Amino acid sequence: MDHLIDHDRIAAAPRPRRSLAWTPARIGVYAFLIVAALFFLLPLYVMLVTSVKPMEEIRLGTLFALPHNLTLEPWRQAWSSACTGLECDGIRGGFWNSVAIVVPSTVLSIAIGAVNGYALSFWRPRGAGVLFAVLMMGAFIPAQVMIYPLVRMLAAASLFSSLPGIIIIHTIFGMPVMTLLFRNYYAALPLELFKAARIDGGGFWRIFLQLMLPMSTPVIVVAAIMQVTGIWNDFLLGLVFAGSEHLPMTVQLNNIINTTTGERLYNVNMAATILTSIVPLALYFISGRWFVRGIASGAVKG
Amino acid sequence: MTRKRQSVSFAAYIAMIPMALTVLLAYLGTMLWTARVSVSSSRTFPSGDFVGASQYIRLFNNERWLLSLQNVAVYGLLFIVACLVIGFLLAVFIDQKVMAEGALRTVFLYPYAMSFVATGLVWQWILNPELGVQQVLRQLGWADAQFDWIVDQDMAIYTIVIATVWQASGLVMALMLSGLRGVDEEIWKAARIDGIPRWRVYVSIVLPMLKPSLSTAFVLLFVMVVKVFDAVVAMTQGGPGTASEVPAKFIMDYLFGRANIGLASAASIVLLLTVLAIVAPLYFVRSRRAASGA
Amino acid sequence: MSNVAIRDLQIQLGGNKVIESLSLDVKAGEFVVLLGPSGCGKSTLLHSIAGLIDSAGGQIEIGGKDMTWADPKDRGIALVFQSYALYPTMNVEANMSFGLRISGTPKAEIARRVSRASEMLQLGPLLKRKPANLSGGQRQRVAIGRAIVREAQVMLFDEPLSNLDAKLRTELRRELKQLHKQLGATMIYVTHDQVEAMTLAQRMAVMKGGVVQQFDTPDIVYNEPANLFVAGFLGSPGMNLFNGTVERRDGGVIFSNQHLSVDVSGYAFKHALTGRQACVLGVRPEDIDIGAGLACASVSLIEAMGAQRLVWLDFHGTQVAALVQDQSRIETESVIGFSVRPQRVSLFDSVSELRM
Amino acid sequence: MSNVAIRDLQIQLGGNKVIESLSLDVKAGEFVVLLGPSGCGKSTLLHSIAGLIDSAGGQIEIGGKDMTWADPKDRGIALVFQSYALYPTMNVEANMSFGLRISGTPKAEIARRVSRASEMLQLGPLLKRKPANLSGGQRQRVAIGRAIVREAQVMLFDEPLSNLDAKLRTELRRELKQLHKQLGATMIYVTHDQVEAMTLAQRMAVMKGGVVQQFDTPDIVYNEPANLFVAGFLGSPGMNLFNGTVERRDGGVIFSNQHLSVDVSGYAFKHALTGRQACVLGVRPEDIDIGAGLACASVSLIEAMGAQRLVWLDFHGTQVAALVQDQSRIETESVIGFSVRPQRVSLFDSVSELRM
Amino acid sequence: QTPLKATVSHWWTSGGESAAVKQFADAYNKAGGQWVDQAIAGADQARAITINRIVGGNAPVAAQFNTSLQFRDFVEQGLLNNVDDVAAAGKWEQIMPPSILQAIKINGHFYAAPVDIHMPAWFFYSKAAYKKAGITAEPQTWAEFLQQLAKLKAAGVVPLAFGGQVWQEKITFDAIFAMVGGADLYLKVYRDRDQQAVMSPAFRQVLVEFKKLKGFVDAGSPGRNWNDATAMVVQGKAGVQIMGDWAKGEFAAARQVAGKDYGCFPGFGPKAPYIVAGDAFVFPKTNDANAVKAQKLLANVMTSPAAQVAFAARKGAIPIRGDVDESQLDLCARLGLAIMKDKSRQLPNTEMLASPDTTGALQDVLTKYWNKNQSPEDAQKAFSRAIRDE
Ligand SMILES: Nc1ncnc2c1ncn2[C@@H]1O[C@H](COP(=O)(O)OP(=O)(O)OP(=O)(O)O)[C@@H](O)[C@H]1O
Ligand SMILES: Nc1ncnc2c1ncn2[C@@H]1O[C@H](COP(=O)(O)OP(=O)(O)OP(=O)(O)O)[C@@H](O)[C@H]1O
Ligand SMILES: [Mg+2]
Ligand SMILES: [Mg+2]
Repeated sequence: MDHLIDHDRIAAAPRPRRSLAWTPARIGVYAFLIVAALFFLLPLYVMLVTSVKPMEEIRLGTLFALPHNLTLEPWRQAWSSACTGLECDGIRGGFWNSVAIVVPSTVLSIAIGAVNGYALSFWRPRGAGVLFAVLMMGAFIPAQVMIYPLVRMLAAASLFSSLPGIIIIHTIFGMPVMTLLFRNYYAALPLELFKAARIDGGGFWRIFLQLMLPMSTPVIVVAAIMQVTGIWNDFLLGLVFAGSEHLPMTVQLNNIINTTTGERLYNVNMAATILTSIVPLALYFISGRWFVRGIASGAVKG
Repeated sequence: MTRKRQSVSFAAYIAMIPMALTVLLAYLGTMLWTARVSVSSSRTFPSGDFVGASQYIRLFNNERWLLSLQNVAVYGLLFIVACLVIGFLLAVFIDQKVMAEGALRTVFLYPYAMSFVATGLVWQWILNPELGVQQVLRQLGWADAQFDWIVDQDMAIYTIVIATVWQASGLVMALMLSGLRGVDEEIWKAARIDGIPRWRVYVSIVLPMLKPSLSTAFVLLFVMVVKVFDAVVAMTQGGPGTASEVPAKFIMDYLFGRANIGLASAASIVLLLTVLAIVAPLYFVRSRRAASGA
Repeated sequence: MSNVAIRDLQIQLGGNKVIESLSLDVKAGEFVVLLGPSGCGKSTLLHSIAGLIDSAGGQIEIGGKDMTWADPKDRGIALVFQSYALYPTMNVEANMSFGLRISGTPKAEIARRVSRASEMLQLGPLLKRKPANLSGGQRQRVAIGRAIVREAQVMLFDEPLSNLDAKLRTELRRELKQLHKQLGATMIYVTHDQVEAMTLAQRMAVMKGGVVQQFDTPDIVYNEPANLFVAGFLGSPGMNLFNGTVERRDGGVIFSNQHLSVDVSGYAFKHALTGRQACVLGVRPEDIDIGAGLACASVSLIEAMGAQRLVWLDFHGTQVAALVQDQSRIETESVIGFSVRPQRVSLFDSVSELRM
Repeated sequence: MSNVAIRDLQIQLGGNKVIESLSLDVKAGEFVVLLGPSGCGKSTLLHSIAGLIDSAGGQIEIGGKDMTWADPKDRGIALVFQSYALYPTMNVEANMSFGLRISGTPKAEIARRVSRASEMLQLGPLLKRKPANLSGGQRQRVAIGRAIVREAQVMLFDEPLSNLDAKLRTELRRELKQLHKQLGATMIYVTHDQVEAMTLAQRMAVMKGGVVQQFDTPDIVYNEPANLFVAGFLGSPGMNLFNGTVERRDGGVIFSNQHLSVDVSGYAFKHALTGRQACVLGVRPEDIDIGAGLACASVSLIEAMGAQRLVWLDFHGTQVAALVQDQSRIETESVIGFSVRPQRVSLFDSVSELRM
Repeated sequence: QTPLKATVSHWWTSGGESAAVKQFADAYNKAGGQWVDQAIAGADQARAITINRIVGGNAPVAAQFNTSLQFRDFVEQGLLNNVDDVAAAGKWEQIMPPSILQAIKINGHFYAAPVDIHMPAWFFYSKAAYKKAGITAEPQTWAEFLQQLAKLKAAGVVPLAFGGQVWQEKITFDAIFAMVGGADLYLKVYRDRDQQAVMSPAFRQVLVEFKKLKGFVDAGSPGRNWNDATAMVVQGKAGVQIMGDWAKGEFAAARQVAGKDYGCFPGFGPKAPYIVAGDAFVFPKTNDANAVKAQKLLANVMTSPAAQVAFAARKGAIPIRGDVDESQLDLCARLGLAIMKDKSRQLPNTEMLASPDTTGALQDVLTKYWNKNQSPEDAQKAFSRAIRDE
């Protein structure tokens, strides 16, 4: 009897990888993920559908319906011929400006945030705690309230309306959250690693660059997601501080979408929005492989 | 307190300079500036006069302001809880070595990349009783389907919660995921031996280990709550009536549209103090606990 | 009371074939010790018995049932991790009781088991501490406690006492033996401490490179190692080995080489000796008598070890270790005679390295 | 070649006073072993010497300079962590060479030192692996390697061999001793392995609860323990202890209690004995002779330990351990006579617990 | 000679608006200037940017504002150049409607060049919907209008296409206020801040009548954008929309023609008040002589008749001056232009009479009254407080 049961078990046991078996729990996991994904995708579906409908169809108010006359004209228009004031070049115009703002701002704000977080969790210089507390308070002031004094400061430093100016501004606004992000991440790492590196003679920068930074990939990914998205989608700060030669892509986007009294082309708006989001979306997709598993693995017994 | 280590590297102080400058000039500076403006009669431009607390008095006589505070409290509570719960769940489920992990992660994260100027409009449509879900349900034959929160005085604020949770929970997921990936594999093994159901491991072991990630997420969401603006403007414009007004919108209205930066500054200061009143005790409790080493 | 039977187990980790084909039959209620050099796959084996590592082939049977693909929690096992793997956010008590609380064990029962384990492991004053605030040895004790309270059918210990002081180690060794008797559980125990291995094991398995070299009672493994590797590995230091030849001569059997000749007539050959054969003679340090003998060597080093001394002799270029019990005077650099106790030697085939 | 002098060191961790007032003087180039029960503060002491834990009081002098507040990297030390603390993102080679690369050591020199250490530690094939893919013992070896390559003035080892097999351990022990000679570095070494302690130490410090109990050569610590704690702690098992009284009688000095009487006339009392005094007599298991003697006890347990056997005797309710070297037949439950070698006993004051 | 470079900041970003502003740019370029466009969507946003650019020392040569009190603070801070000589040369005093003049002439100086007039409270109706409801004529009184709404409702169309956003509510209210309360009461309340007038039964009646409209809007109205409401009229789903003349752009985009597919009337009867609003450009202070020249040239070009009519035609507005070629304008605009000739019918909109702050406060009061069950009396009180609050 035992014998038979054993055989059954062996036969029934999925041979290769147990973890991929279709257990009820796994089905539940997929069910949840699929339902959640559908909910998350619903607005995107509406946006996509709207973006390929002619305005006549949109006016009908059949939101979820697939387009009768599918048209890519809105996409073309959004990309290359939508008007913002005199210019009718679509949103492509500011693309490189946006890149020129996003790349250095993201790198700088992440770098400073990481250094701050690292210093705060491992070195704790005198007074840093107080600075950090004030910084965190600052995160709660509406950015718009800060614009006026910042304009005056940057103007005094002759940085107003310049690329360095807007990069500094993004770094300033990103600092509280970036610092917090890295501080908390580093606080969870085993202290022994830091101690070992100190014994190895590592100074402040060495330990940071060669030990901590390589261990920070998951959090750097998150930080990059936040900063790239935030800075890429910002237009107010860009508009105020970047100067007219460096206006980011979103200024055009906003101009296309945000008209008050002019006619509104929803299909073009949606296409423009999706187009503008392509860069952050690409980042999200690419970032996946940097979410590595098991950072602390093998470092410390605990 | 014991004696402090004297050997904190000089480099550590150098490294803090950008932060110190930012804090002193940008943050402390603007905070003081804002405080100063809030006791002046400034309109479009800051003026140097002193009018005492009159802006504050006016502020607290303003029904819309009081309503905004009330709204943001309700909104904040729901938003933070929902985002944390959903974000955590998503992270956990994605962490089950599922297929198409990358695609799913992107699906949950993409709303974060979209400007609310457009997605807010879409949400407005979806929630609109004449266009959106309610209409679809009715067309499907469910004649008295009722989903008209967005036009309902009492429910409008919840629609803001739905849309902003949709937008932000992906970010929480990413944060949690980065925390989850830092949990040592051996801990999982130990829990499997102990026969602890996976969900229980998450709740009792992993979640406490994710405290740093959680607290980051919490602060982030809290900041979003205090600053919530785009979604409201795009979806309800604070309406119907003033049912979904929020402080940030109040401040923005007075800052620009209504050209009264004195009142806007007073509101900012009040908002900041409110946040402090909420955060300070949490912070205090935490640092106390950390100091006692338990 | 479950047996553990492993058949043709194969395990791959990160591209390395860590275990190629391993079989091991542990009887129900038996206490088996695993010995082997660092990195030979002991932890891997324990983890795969526990179901934490998927096997690439072979079968694992626990308590008569095929458990190759069963969930760890269904295998009725407990495991002490070499790296402890304590739950960092829980205090000692919670670390120990968590599994029980989950399985719905009654409160009183939990309290009983935890208090018993913590008494046995002297963890009483530490119950409310978090792992980060414990010393290495204390963490290890908590890890043991967590396994013990499970009172599982099969208990796996991965070097559970390596960070403890000798006194505590002796005590715990005794307690574990006691526990084994009491629970009747099957125990598989990895250790590098030979005293531990010898005293605890009913049988011990010596592994090398993922392969079991010998699996037998400690006495037999110690006194009659199955091959050269086991001979050299066990004991500290291991057997002294001399290359030479063995042949039937003058009515007896003689091992000899250039400098040494030992009469091994009493040796129990597995297969009858035919002619002259190249072989290796092994003899333990404690089976070398110093002071008298035909062979002469110079003393190169003396290591005091409390009750006894380890004398290293330079015998024509090879180091020979001899364990000396008495307090007689021996000086380094002096030349001294020694002899091998012929009834205590082992002989190995030079080519196959197996016991003759 | 730096000495390490610690004066009145006080250390608090998370509210616990781990070390209250500890002084220790390690001479330049000396090899000192720290012994003590789990949780007594050994790791804490090493970490504070290394400058990783701030002291709450006292002074640490290294190489004649006050280093109490110096930066770890300026102390000229190397440290093997009990918990390894390997850098998870670096492979074995990078883990070892990190410190050297930081200090700007020439490439060739780095390569030389790393290859030497990895040879000594048998890490050759693992150089390109990350810590997560190593076994416990392999990780420990990498941790040792990381310290060794630094060739520091003062080297601190926190149980560096606990996860290694006996063979490797013996080898490494020898290599470390070699290294010590070669580098002439001062070494402070925590271990629980008494053989290691005995063979390596020039002097050893026995700690308990953050206090040094005895600091002397291994021989003296083993044979003339300064107090009851040291007597019981060292040896495995420790000294057998008998309560009784000692008095001058019949021209000799006699220790006696209800069941036992030992002539300790040859004992070197520190202070002249006056009258009759309550005391504890301690004797090591190897100094108990079995088979003949006035005292009788029943054999309760025999532990085989390879070369010898540990016989546990039930002597009027107390367990007495005796180490038996020969192969004579002893059976459990049998009653047997034993005697204590009077020239090898230690006597302790019952009250102060100090050696008399 | 290098062309006079003029950076012009404005918030006209949609296709139709772009076409309109192009007329100005072309005219300016033709006149020897070089127009550098700085379009920023969103009126509030655009003004905020202008403020900050001025503060940061990077002011545009000209910046758009509404013809209102919005730029009064700039004048008081001495941040604007006046264009008195252009105004004098162009005889602005004579050709422009008084309500406009009132807004741009501060302390005797002209600080802005008005460029268009919007009437924010037109009534647009769908001819198809009216036909369906059996209505044949435009209403001549408020009561008649209410009856028509009822008929539309009975016919199964949404009577009033309404966007429930504060500014749309405010526009609608002002329309009703002007119609039902009359110009006198309107001015007493908005211009003179007459508390008695606010507390009067007449004003109460205005509130009551306003709220009656609530019965004629659909459930989806809250939060609806104005153009979505217009779309309802375009499709005949709704009967009437009260909206500014820019709504014509949406009709045009749907290829509907005024008078044929939809109708427009600015009020009830031939004497109905005509609310005036509009856009103007101000000229931030600068010491650069060329910039000052550019500012003057701009003011001149933008107010010139040809540019005016070309602009207004595309913008859906009416020109600030009557002496233009009307043929380019549509039916509604021509109607408006005709009405503008009768100064007595003109009413300034609230932005011209009250500070942005006060206007905002009034919006708050109205939106509450519209959306909540507030009694007219309470609304009156709130209204009076908001007006007093300066
Ligand atoms: N961070 C901490 N907070 C509070 N107590 C601590 C902390 N770290 C260690 N301790 C306590 O201090 C004492 C000494 O710890 P230490 O690690 O020095 O012991 P040890 O002698 O190295 O022990 P072992 O041999 O077990 O490694 C222990 O009782 C331990 O519980
Ligand atoms: N994740 C992994 N990926 C690749 N190789 C691994 C991995 N884990 C372990 N190994 C290798 O597998 C072999 C067996 O490892 P295991 O941990 O079982 O050794 P062990 O016998 O327990 O050694 P020790 O006594 O040192 O703990 C080792 O050589 C190790 O380097
Ligand atoms: Mg192992
Ligand atoms: Mg320790």
